[in-house]
Amino acid sequence: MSTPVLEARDVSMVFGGLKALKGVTLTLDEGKIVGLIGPNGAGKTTFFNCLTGLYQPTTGQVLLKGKELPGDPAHVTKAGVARTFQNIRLFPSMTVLENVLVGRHSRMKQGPLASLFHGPAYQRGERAARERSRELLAFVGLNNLDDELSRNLPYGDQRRLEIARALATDPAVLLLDEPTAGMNPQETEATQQLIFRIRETGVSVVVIEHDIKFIFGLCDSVSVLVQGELLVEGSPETVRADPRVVEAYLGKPPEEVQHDVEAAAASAEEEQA
Amino acid sequence: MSVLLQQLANGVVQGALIALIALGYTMVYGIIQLINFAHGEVFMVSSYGGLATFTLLPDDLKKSPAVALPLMFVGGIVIAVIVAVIMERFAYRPLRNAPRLAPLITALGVSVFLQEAVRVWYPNAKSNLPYPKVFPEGSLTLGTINVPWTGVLLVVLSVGLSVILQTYVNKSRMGRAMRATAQDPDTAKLMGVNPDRVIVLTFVFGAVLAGVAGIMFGGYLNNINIDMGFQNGIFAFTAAVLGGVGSIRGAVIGAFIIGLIKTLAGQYMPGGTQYDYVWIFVVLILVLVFRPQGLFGEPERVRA
Amino acid sequence: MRKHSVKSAAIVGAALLVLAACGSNKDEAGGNNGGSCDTSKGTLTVGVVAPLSGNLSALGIGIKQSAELAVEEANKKCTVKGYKLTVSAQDDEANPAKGAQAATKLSTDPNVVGVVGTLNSSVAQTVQPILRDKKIPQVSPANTNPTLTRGNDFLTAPKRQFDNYFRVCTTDDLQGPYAANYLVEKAGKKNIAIITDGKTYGEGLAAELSKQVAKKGGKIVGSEKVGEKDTDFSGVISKIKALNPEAVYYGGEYPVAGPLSKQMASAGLNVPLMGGDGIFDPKFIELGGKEGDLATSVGAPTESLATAKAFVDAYKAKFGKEDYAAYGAFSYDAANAIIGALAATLSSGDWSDAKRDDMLTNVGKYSGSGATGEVKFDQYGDSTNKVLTVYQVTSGKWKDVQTGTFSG
Amino acid sequence: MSTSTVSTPAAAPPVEQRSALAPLGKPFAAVGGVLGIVAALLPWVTFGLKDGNWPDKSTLQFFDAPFAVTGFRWHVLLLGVLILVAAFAPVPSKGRVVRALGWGLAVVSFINGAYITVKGGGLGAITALDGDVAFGSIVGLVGGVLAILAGYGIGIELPGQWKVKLSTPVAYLVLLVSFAAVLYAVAAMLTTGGVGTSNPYAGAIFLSFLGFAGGVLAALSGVGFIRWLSVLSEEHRVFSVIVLAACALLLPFTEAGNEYWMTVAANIGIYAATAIGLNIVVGLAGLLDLGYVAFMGIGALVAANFSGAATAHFGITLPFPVAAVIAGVVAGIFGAIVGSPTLRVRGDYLAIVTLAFGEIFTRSAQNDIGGITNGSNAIPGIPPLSLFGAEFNKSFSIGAVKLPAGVLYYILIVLLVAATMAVFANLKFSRIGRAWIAIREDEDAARAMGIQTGKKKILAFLIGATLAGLAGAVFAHKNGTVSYESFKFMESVTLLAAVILGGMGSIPGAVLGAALLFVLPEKLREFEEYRLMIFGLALIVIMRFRPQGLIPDRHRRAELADEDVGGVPVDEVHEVPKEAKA
Repeated sequence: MSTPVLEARDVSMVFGGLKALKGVTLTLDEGKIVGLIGPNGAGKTTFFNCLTGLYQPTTGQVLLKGKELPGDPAHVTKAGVARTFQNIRLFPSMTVLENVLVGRHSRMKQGPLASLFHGPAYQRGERAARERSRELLAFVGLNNLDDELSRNLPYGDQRRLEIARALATDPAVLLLDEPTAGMNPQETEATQQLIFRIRETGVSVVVIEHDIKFIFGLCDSVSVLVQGELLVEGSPETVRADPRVVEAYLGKPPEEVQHDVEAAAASAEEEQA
Repeated sequence: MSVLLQQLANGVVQGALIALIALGYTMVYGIIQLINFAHGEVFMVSSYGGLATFTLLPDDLKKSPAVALPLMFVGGIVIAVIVAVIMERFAYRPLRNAPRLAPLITALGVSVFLQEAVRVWYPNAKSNLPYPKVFPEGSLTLGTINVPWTGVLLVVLSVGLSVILQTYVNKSRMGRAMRATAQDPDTAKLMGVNPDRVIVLTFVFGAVLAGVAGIMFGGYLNNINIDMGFQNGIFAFTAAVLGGVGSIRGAVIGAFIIGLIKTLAGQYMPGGTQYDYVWIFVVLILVLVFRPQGLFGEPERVRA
Repeated sequence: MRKHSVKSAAIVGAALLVLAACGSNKDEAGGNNGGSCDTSKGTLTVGVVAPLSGNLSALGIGIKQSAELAVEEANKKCTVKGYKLTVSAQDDEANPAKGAQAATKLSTDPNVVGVVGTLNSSVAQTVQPILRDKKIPQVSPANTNPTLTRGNDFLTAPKRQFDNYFRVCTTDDLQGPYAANYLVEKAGKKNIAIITDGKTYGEGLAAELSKQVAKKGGKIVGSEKVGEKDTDFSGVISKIKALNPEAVYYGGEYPVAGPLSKQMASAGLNVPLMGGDGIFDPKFIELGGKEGDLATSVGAPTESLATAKAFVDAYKAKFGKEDYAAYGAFSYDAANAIIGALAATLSSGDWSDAKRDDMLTNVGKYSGSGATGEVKFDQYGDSTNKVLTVYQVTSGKWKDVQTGTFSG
Repeated sequence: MSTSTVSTPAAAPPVEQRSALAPLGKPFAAVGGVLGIVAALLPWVTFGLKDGNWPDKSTLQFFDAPFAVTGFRWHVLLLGVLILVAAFAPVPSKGRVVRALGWGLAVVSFINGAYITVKGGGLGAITALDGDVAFGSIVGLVGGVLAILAGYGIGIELPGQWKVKLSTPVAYLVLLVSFAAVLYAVAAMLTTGGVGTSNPYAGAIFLSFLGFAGGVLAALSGVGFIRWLSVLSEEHRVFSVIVLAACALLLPFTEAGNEYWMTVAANIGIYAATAIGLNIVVGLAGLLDLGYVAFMGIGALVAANFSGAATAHFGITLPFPVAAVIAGVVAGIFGAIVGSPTLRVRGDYLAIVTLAFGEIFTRSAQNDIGGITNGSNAIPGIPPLSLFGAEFNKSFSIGAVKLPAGVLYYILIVLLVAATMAVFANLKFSRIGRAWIAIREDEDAARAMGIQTGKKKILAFLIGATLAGLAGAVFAHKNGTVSYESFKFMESVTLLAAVILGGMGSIPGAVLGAALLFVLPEKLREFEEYRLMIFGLALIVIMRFRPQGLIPDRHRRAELADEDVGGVPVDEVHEVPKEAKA
């Protein structure tokens, strides 16, 4: 068996007296899509923050292709893990193209002096970055909006732009935090197709989502997080059938659970500090 | 030893004055994240307000401190509150949704304007003005330590008022509304809190405390000038940051720390009084580097 | 309609500002107001560069108004035949760069015959070369830094710095040592503590004083500094008190000195505070200067000088208040030196740029009796008036206790 | 600008003021315009003033030659005519234009009227006195107010949008003419009221001119011309920059080319260059710096110590370029040191660290730390720069044209400002600049994009401080003395105000901001002790009506189209600050 592209071993996170994560382990194999579900406050976003270096796990380690990740978001990104945010965090007064160019930051070489003098090498690098950024924008379906301010985009486009920006870092692993939150069924469907296409380019994906139907239709494997603990891990079918999962979701069958979750989604912000 | 004790006493009195002003900074910052640079001028204006009140009193009342002094407090505080409310209403409120630095520049503009307005329009305010002698004379002497009674009163008022303020903010309904608005104005609004009222009230509280400080400043130091707001305002702001902006306890303790550093560094550190300010700011920088949220501030959690 | 109300408030506010700004400048209708003098040849201007806004404006406005008084009197007396004189006062905000702009503005006006100013020695440093290039005489009422006239080695190797620069006030190297002599020899205070405000004036004075104190066998027990905008001096006082000084010398001006003296007394440090001409002002006593405090000032006591009394009376009559501040009398003398030199210059022909050399020479040769005593300049541009008086606060008033010249 | 085509649902609709005034719009405009014209031809003062006639013979004596209209009366006449034209010709955004012109008319009338009242000693001066009548100012004011109301009656729409595309030569011509007009306007603004001390009414004339210029500019902006021009100049950026630089270098040849304005302009330039450096820190990276002038002070001190001045600490005299580079490097190192707490300290807390640093600097310089500042005596006598034997502070001739003293400094400083602008622009549109803006917008997201935020923030401080150090080196030689008093907190505040007033992150904004903050006080010297108060009030009013700055950055300008800040339409700023300055 080959080394998994991303591996979290026994990750725990304690805030003051609160144990947000208790020894969570997750494995992502190359070219797979893994889903992470769980009720509100289960620690999903905290787990993402630990994976991306925004938080330092209290114990445990995170490995990318067998190598431990550095404890700093910038270096994690450079190593090849990119993410989106639960509540979209674009750079609102930058243009669409500039947002993606910022994503290219860690793959560009120009230092302060080159930036100062705009020499030929600089120009080449800048042109290449722009080309790549436009490709990615086209890839996620945002054509001809280069000079629009990102804050002016409709909601769904902002989500897609955030994905393009993350892809611009040339990641091996892409972490998506609720990519379909607030989307209508058509948009959700389009997002699902987009994630499949991303996988086709060789990027492995971890998705947090409340929409259980979406997760089960998308993922190769699903992990369920409840109160900071990994409850179940396995194929969508196994997870769906697991009685503990149903129980964790208030003892209701999945369809009703999903309904509840959506109702709660409006106020589902307490997970972020 | 006696020098040390005397310097400690001096530092506490200086800190008490700064604390009264620092509370205004910290509360306003806590609620609308504005460094209200003009708050020091509110303190200055109140001092002149108190003096004006005294000047306008009939001669026989001037001679009885028991009447004149309370009236001066009332006059000074009323002027301070009026200035603060006008400032909030016409200078800051229209900028609530403006880019972050715009209200800061407004605050600096208000500060310059108030200072100059008093200088130009208050009679003879171009140089220091003596303060009326309606305060208790003499000093408290404990062994070798000597503190003027006005200094003692300043410390008592400062500590007493900050305890009252702390209790009010923690216990009362309006205090809860204040804390709610400070944490999340939008949610507080949904819960029926009127943020405008809360913010005005915050400015009013700050102005009342600055008003008390303004009158006591005149009484303790016997003279006032238009620069007093600026210098003490900078110290007060520093105190608020040192203690952790938004924290009432922090502002008061920060103020006392600053008062003590100033007197003790002037006494004992190399360079003496030449560099006493420098030490204040060095301590401030060190505190912020090792405890970025200030001594009593809430640590900032990364949002994601 | 909210914004309309805001706008109208802005307009009304602005209107009030404008009216207030000029309210005191009421002129009745009428044509040329040159009085009975012949002013057919036009108007010449005496420039003033001083801080007119900000926290030093009390001193600056005193300088400006005293110069205006001198000019008005000259116009009345037809001192300069054929010309009307006016004052153009420029604000330097006590800032060297702003001072340079103010000086440039004056220097580009061909009718400016001389400049009274500046208050701050640091501002003088930028103003001097600008006026020199245009050969405009500058007479300072307040710069006490000896380097301005005699260069960096003013004691050992004096060298004139600017041939257009004069001053009517005394310099630190006279006033400081004179005070030292008084303290050590006359008053018998051997242990002296120094407090300064860190600015050019106070620092220079204190430095010269301490040299002389050592020479005379006294001792500087401590040297402390208060911030320019400090108000509570308890820390400094406690520190000094522990050193048991017999007197405190303060290098600085009365707005700090008065409260400082008062706070010394209430902290139980009952020794006299002494200062230079910067604290010789009735306001010092009003702000807390206590009985027994001392100050030096230039010239003989005012009471013995008819010209000084005349200045005070005339000032009060013109401006209604006695706010000429510490340097008003000096400014009055400085303006008169320029006016006198101008009159001498124009006795041989009309004003033109060619007259500027004569003007400089004539200021150098000027001699008159002013509000501060004799006004005359030595080869460096310093005042020859080396008479100094020590004053003491006695029954709530400054009273002269010793008059003389510094002689080492 | 395409922003109006896409907007979020939350965007506020344009403010419509279809009130009871609607049917009165055109009649009011007509009456207002006519009153403006009449006002120009009426006498304004009932008698001659003591200081000489009010500018341009506004007294009854004027009726010897009533049609020789000059000065502010010419402005009033022009505004009246323009109001009539705007009201009845097909003009885009008619209401806006009429309103702007109305404000201009009202302000000019008000300022002149108020001054005459005050200088003349009462309302009799502008009404009737001793059988003479002079209602010019009141008629003008009424006309102006009517035109403003007419503007609201016609309706305030978004400014006009011009779609005209020009061929390159024509565009060049338009830009050339426009920038030449800007040069003319700047020179006119500097010289209105005369130079020197001769004109007792200079302040009033200047304010009146500002009112006129503001009204016309606001009208042009309402028509859409300004926006069209700015798009045009962005398309031809290189050409615009060259023409602008040429215009700046031509200023000495205009009326404003005298020693005084060269000195002022040089000082503005020094502060503008410093402000651009500060703009990197504040405008791009979003880090508030309240002690920035200290870096300029450090640069000035370094240059002074190597200048050969008598009190210089080091016995070495270095040629200016070398000293300037050292000054920049030293200031940059200090910048990096001051910036280093950013690794741990965030937001406003950093502001106080910088404030603390500024205070430490002034206090240390005052106490002659290390013997390098000469304490309170300052370092005087720094020799002026010279190049090929031409001393920079002397006048200078090219052939037969004699240029005023200080012109070489002016040219040096124009080049310095141009260089800092280039540095700023190149950085802004680069990988580094994008990283800074990303940090400003959302620091956590920036880190998640692989940006090492700490390093980048320190870099911002370093570069900003280096630019300030360079400017400080020029400052030292230009002023001839370096005193701690030139680098106090108030200076930092003024610089910050220049950046924010001009528009954060915007290059022309920083220059305009610095120019305003230094030209206004110079022009308002008449007000002497009221200057600082007016300065404070101006800051409040400008922030109230234009919180994003006068020339916002492209991005921020777009933000504005969506946000109705404080419920006030964006364009009103053009007129409003003017009254406040009165």
